[in-house]
Amino acid sequence: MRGVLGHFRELDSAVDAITELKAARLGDVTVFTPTPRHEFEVAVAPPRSPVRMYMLFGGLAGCLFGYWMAIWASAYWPLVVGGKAIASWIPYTIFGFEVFVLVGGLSTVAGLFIHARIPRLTMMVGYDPRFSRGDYGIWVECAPDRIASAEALLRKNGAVEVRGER
Amino acid sequence: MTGRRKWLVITGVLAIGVASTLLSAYAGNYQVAAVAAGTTETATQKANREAVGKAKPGPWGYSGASGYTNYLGEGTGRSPAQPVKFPHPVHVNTLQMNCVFCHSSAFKSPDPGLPAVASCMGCHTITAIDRPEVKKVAEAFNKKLPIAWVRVHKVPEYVRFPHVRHIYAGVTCQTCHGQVQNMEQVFQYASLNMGWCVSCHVNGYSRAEGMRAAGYEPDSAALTDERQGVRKVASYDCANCHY
Amino acid sequence: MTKPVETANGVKRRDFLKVLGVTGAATAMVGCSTDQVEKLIPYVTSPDHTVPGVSNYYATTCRECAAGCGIIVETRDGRALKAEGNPDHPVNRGAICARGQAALQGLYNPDRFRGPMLRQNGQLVPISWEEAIDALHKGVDTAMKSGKARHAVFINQHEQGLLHSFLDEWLAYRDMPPHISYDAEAPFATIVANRAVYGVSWPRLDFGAAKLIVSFAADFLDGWGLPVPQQLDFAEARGKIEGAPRLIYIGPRRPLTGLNADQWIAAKPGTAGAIARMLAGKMTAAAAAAATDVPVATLAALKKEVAAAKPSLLIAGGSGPKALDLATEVNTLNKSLGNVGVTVKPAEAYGAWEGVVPPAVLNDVVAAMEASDVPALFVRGANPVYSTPVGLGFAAAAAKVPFKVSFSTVPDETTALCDLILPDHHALESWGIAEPVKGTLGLQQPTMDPVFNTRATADVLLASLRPLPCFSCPVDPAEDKQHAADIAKFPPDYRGVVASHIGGNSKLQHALPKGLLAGSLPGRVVPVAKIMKPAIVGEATGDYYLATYANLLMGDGRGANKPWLQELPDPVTKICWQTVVEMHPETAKKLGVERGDHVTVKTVAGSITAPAFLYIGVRPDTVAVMVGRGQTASGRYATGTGHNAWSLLPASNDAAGGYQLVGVRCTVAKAAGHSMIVTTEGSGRQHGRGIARASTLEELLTGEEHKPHAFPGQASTAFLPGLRAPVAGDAQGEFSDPTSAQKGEYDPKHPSGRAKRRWAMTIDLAKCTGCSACVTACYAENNIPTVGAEWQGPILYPDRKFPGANITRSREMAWLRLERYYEIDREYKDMAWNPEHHPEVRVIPMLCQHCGNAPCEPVCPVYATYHAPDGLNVQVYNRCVGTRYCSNNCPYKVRYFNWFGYGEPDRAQYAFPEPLNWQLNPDVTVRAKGIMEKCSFCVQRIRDAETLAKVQNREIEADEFTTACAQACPSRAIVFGDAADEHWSVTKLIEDRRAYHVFEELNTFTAVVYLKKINHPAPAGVTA
Amino acid sequence: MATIAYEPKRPNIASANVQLPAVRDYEQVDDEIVATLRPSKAWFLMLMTAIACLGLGVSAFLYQLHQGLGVAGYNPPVMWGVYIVTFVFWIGIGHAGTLISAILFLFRAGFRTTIYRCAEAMTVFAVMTAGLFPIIHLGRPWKFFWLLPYPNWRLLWPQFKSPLVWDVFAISTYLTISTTFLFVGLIPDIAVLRDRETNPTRKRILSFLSFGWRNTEREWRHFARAYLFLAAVSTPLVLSVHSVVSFDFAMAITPGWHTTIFPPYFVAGAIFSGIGMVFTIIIPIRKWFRLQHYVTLNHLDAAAKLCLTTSLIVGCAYMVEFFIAWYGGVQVEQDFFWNRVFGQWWWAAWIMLTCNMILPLSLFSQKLRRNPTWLWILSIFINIGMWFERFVIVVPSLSHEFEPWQWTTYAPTWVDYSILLGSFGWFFMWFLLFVRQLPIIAIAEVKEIVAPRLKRAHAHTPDNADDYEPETPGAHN
Repeated sequence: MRGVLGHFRELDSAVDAITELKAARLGDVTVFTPTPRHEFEVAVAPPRSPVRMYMLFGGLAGCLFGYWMAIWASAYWPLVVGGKAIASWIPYTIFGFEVFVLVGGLSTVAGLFIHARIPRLTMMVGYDPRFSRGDYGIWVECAPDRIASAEALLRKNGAVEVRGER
Repeated sequence: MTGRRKWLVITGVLAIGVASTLLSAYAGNYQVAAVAAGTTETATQKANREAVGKAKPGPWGYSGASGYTNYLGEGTGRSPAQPVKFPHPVHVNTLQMNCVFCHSSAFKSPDPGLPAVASCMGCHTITAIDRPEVKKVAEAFNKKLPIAWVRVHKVPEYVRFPHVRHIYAGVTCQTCHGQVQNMEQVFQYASLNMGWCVSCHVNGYSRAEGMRAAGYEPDSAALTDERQGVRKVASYDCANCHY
Repeated sequence: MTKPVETANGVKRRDFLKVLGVTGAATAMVGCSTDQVEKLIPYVTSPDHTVPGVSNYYATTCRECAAGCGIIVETRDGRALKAEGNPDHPVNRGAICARGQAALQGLYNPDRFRGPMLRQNGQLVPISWEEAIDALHKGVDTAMKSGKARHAVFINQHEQGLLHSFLDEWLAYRDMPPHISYDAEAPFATIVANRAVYGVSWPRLDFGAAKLIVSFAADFLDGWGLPVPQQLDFAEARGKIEGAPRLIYIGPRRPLTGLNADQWIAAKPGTAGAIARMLAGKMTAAAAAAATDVPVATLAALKKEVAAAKPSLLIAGGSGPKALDLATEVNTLNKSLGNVGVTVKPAEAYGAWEGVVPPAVLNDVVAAMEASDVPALFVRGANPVYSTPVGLGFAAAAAKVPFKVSFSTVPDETTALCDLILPDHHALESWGIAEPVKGTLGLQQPTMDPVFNTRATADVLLASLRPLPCFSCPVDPAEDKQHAADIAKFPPDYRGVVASHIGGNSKLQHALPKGLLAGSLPGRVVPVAKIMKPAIVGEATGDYYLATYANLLMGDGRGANKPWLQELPDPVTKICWQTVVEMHPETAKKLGVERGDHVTVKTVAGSITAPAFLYIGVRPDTVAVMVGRGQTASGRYATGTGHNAWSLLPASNDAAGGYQLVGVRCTVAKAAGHSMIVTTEGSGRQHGRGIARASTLEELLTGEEHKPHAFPGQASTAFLPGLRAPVAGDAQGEFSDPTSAQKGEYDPKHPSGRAKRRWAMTIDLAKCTGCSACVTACYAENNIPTVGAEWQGPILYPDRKFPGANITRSREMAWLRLERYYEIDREYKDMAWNPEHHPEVRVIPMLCQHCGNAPCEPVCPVYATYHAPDGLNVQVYNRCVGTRYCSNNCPYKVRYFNWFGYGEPDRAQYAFPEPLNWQLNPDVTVRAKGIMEKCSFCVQRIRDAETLAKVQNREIEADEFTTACAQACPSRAIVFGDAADEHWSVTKLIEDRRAYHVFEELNTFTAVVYLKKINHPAPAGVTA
Repeated sequence: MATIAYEPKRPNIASANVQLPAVRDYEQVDDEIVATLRPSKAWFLMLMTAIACLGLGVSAFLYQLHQGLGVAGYNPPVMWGVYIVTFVFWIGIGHAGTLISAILFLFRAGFRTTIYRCAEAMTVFAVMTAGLFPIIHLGRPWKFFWLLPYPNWRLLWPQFKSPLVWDVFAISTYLTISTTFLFVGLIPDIAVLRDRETNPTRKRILSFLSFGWRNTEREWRHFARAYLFLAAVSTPLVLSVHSVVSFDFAMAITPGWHTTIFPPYFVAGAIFSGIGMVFTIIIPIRKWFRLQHYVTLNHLDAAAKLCLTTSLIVGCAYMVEFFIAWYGGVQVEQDFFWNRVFGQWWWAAWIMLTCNMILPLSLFSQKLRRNPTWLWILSIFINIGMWFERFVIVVPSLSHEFEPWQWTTYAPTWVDYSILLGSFGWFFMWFLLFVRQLPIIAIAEVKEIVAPRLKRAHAHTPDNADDYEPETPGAHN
């Protein structure tokens, strides 16, 4: 993996650089930003996050499991309490709901982890601690022959520091 | 750690957790492998069954050979030393004495009863008076001392286990106590835990299986029942045993 | 019975029995204990007829009061477990009172003497029986040699039987006068009047034949006379509904009989005789009204009513100064009204009070003791130091006696004074005989081997005659020979005395199983009390009348060391573990006293300071105090519990020689301090909730039943179905679908057949008197812990260090309780005295209703409570985690929580100190701390019946068994059975027109059905 | 954006539009918030006090465990007492956090940004505290796991119709989800701390906790999605949890419990009490940590409005209860409510009514809404009032039920009080540890509303600079 890391002080310079980098098709662009900004989303134009699907399917599975667990366990050793039906599905909605939230929520987080590729053990290539503070960074992963043009492009857009990394 | 290995480890740990929970949960619930009605016992099943009967307690008082030792400490295989080494095999197998000859209240009381020392002396004033263990008994009798046997099979205080009901239902003693007739020193055969009790109450008792567990061949009536899938089902109501 | 096997290494038979009770080792349920090493110890030699784990039943005679009821004692593995009434016995016909039940706690009393004791240097030290008999021998010898032997005193607790003549013979042999058969509870005026008018000491009172019952201060339902047979007859009479008698009670305080009465005439203490004289026509109504402080109209109506009702039954009780006059007048009235032979039946006399000596005899005794004339004092059973009026000065006088011997089983104030203790067996360990009804003998036999190293008094006395290895006696062969010839007249032991009386051992053996045979006991001439102190009323010494009374539980004090009886609330005041001064709210207001404030009651004889209790059933000019508590040396439960009302009483007798308990003048003053009232009562009125319902015969007959409790918008109060279904209200889902194949055990076709049954109970409130015998029966059957002892209370509450501390926090464990409601519309403290009208009282036993749709069940998170297929609402103790949600959701509030480890022996709160734990029912789990418990409908009895039926290869027969409460009930108000089977009597009773469920608007479909109480208003012609 | 201040001194700011005028750039946010993490002597003192309270509670519990529940002041049939009251109290407190972080997030209420982290941490710790009480109150606490559905050799399962099992599920789900929510939100902030940290050990720990978060646009994109959906799913969860807790009472037939109004009433009460606790915590924090320019008076004003709203709902619910008791015509119910307000329990009921219904009416005054001292005092009253609300629900109902014979009273003992105090010790121990270890204000989210540095445009000026409060320390330019 090899590429160029551009370090920006201002938001609009970084956005401009991304737009140009994308037009130039120099390579994959990774943007570092201390806080999510819509400007980047527009500039990068990524595909929709699939995390919500985790919520949907995890939640559905949880809901079914909640109902199933309550009904199965009640029928496993049928004991009448208070003249209620053995498998009283109305109160068991609570289990359907709670397990839906539990499994749905946890699978959402799992989705976040999977798609955001964390936990990440080796992270420091192309990263600078200043990106969590106030500065923006652009990491262009590109072939060695394009590094120079990428560097130039970044500098042109106002990068205060540009360095190649591998 | 690569991503793939990471997920492998996570799922592996989860799987081991689930498996061990289930194992610990249900170990001891079913110990006599149920022989489905209408089928005959396989060689393995037969070997297992006989091994159980002939098992001896292991060096730590636990019967490794019982085949059902529960390593989670539920007591299966527990075999405390008794004050008098009473040889069940001699009395039952050789002398053909019935269980209720000595445990005489088993069929009329919730309590199976232990023979009074005087009952032992009924024979042992005449026979085998020179054996060291018999001498112990005689000495106790002469001193009017009871013999303090160490309890092997015990259900907790909050469980009512009326022996008489089970005897009247045709359950062989060995179904729960194992083949005591083959045990040099009695050990706890079954886990006696609740799932173990309830399995039989719910799934029913097959007389043929009970007879096999006792170590003899089922009679024809029992075999007929078995072929027809007749099992004696009991109440599994909580207040049957707990009150 | 086998002899105890004492062994070298200390394993005694009773020790190994402890572990032999395998099926139900009565230890607390603390968890699975399979890892513990537990020993199984068999018999050395099997006793005959004994199967381990199977109960044997012995018929014997109850000695807790003079009545001599027949009881059957259940024993298992050598231990007595429960006392039940003997159904064949003519006195109690299968019923038993609370005190009779508690005989077992006398037997297993932890404070009992372990063996003989001798006072050395002021301390009682254990000695051997040889030494003890030697000491007795010497003491008697000294007494004889002193030349005063004819002044020796032997006080025996009055009981029917051969011991009377035996003792007198023995005493005569020792030149001593006949013994004093003492009973502080004997209603002496009535006995003397009965002898005078009817010729027998106690005729049978046939309540059923009467149309009107008038009780002149006779609390015949609670400790007066023969409580059990009286209650049986009364309840049966009331249970007839049509033609049931009306009951009028006359007296200054409204006791249990007064609560059951349809009318209470609150006459001034000791003046009921004026009403009797008025009825006899010897006095005008106006004069009687003036004497009794009762409205003239009331008395005039009474006179009309008595004249109209034929036959009637007038009963005289009373312990005022003129009690004998009253009793004689009333008995004469009965005669003139033609009631004798109809409602009063001298031909069917009870033997209870034959041979009882008037307490006034003690006046002589005290005088003699004061004069140092008495060389020896023997006491057996009775506790005269405590249970005599303090004015008599018994304790001080007895101290002057040089040789004092007690044969009592338990320590008490009298034994604290004695030099030599020769503990007798408890009655349940003894032989004996009684003539409870003329012509019928009731046998008393040991039900188990003696718990402690005790000996029968008769045997001790016999042994003291024999030449022992007597260390100090002079050895003279001639004397010895004479001695031997003399004692040959005596039988070898007391069992022999009994056997020879009925004609030999074989006859005895034959009669023992039933415990009854025809025959009679020798009569006894009752010594006449020579000195009668005149009855003093002390007119000048106070503004209030004092009314002391004894209830059935504490009696004259003999019940005080039995925790069941201490814990059982008094049926009237609902107070336990405490003595209170009962006063009318108006009196309290006048004194500036509130409930619980201490007041000092002072008479000429003494004073006590006790908390005030507002009771609307006592006249404003009277305060009432119960006797029986406040002991100083009667064991751990009695000592320091409550106050001693005997210490208020002057030495004052009525003309018959009985104690004057009522009518002593006293002053009442507010004192410093305040106590919590130890009561189980929350609010004493129903607030219109229709819990205990009542109707009148007229309403029943006309169909215009009183429907006082209309619940707006609720379901109709018509009898709801549900009860008939094996599983009530199983209203939804698979299990309600009759065609479903998946009902499991709830399917009547399931092999267990449980679902075919629906256990249910009816309680007839027309019969129930509120006596609470059922409560004690429940304690005995179900190992219910008592929680009121001081050391069982919350340890670190500085404000709750007194007996009953737990009960002030409502933590009593009674699975069955008696609720007593006054039909009033305000709090007690706001009630004014109205002599014209006294509120109606209703009692209702409240226990788990075993609801078909039980609210407690669905809230339990772990299935610790659920609905069993046979209709029981089951509580599984070992599954309970103690959320207590079930109790919150129980509208009947019948679930009880183990706040402490009452069943755990190593705890301060342990409720069964050795050997009380021997009584624990092995069939019932002893509950550990932190779990909920409640009435189980005696499920152990149901299971036993099922096992028995199975073993005998039959179905359970209708009315084959019943619950402990129903079995004990002396009113026969409780009926238990299978409501799904028409053969059981309960099924018919459920259809009764008086039947109702409590809180049926909650749709709980209860299995306990109450039958309305019936009130008997005054007939139309006589209303004032 | 137009300025909507009508009057500079008495601004009326739309809740969604709360800005941070005194926060100029990202670096300032980092510096000021990281600066709060230095332990101080006062902090240690407070922590020790909390631990001492906890120690007292633990000893009381151990004593109770050994002796039995009888040492607590139970007076049957009052079988539930201080423990359940405190349980519901803490669960209620635990509602504000997720409400603020999830529901207000969905509603785009801007004033949540600076207080949500604090509220969320409070939620987690409050639920952790609450979760102990059902176990403490058990007769056999060592058997609590029987309420969990796990395979066992008894072949028995929990009774799923019991509201207590619903509780187990609702609370454990809530604890899990709110902890997850808190932690997920913390990841980027931990990354900030990691990057600022110089101590290698701490840096390693923080690296581990931040899961290697790199602030890439990809991470932020999935993060935002996940956060949104977690918020979406937490919203019904918040509403459900206290509804389920209210079922503990509403499903029973006990008079005073058996009402259909309980779920909304409890949820409103929970939010009310939660906001109260947020005030109790955030007002000292903003003062001591000098964060008045993050948690501005506008924030407090907006939160106070929410507080007032919920107070009105709760007050309305009280009135409805009385009305229904009268209108329903069930005598048992009428007796009970009379006894609650004018009888045996009048003092508890009036503490409740005063603190929850009457005093919060003061928040109609904007002056008081913007007075942190008053808000703090009021919040203490709200805490007390809400504890008594639960007391009034639990105890008087049980002491005055269907059976007059079993009517009783109730008096807690020192064991109850010690365990109650211990619960505060437990809660504040965790909270104090939290405030000094992790950012009390969400750094990344604050950065979101702070104007970014731009090359072309001028630095962003706040729209409502006039609303800036003079009490804020630091330069105002």
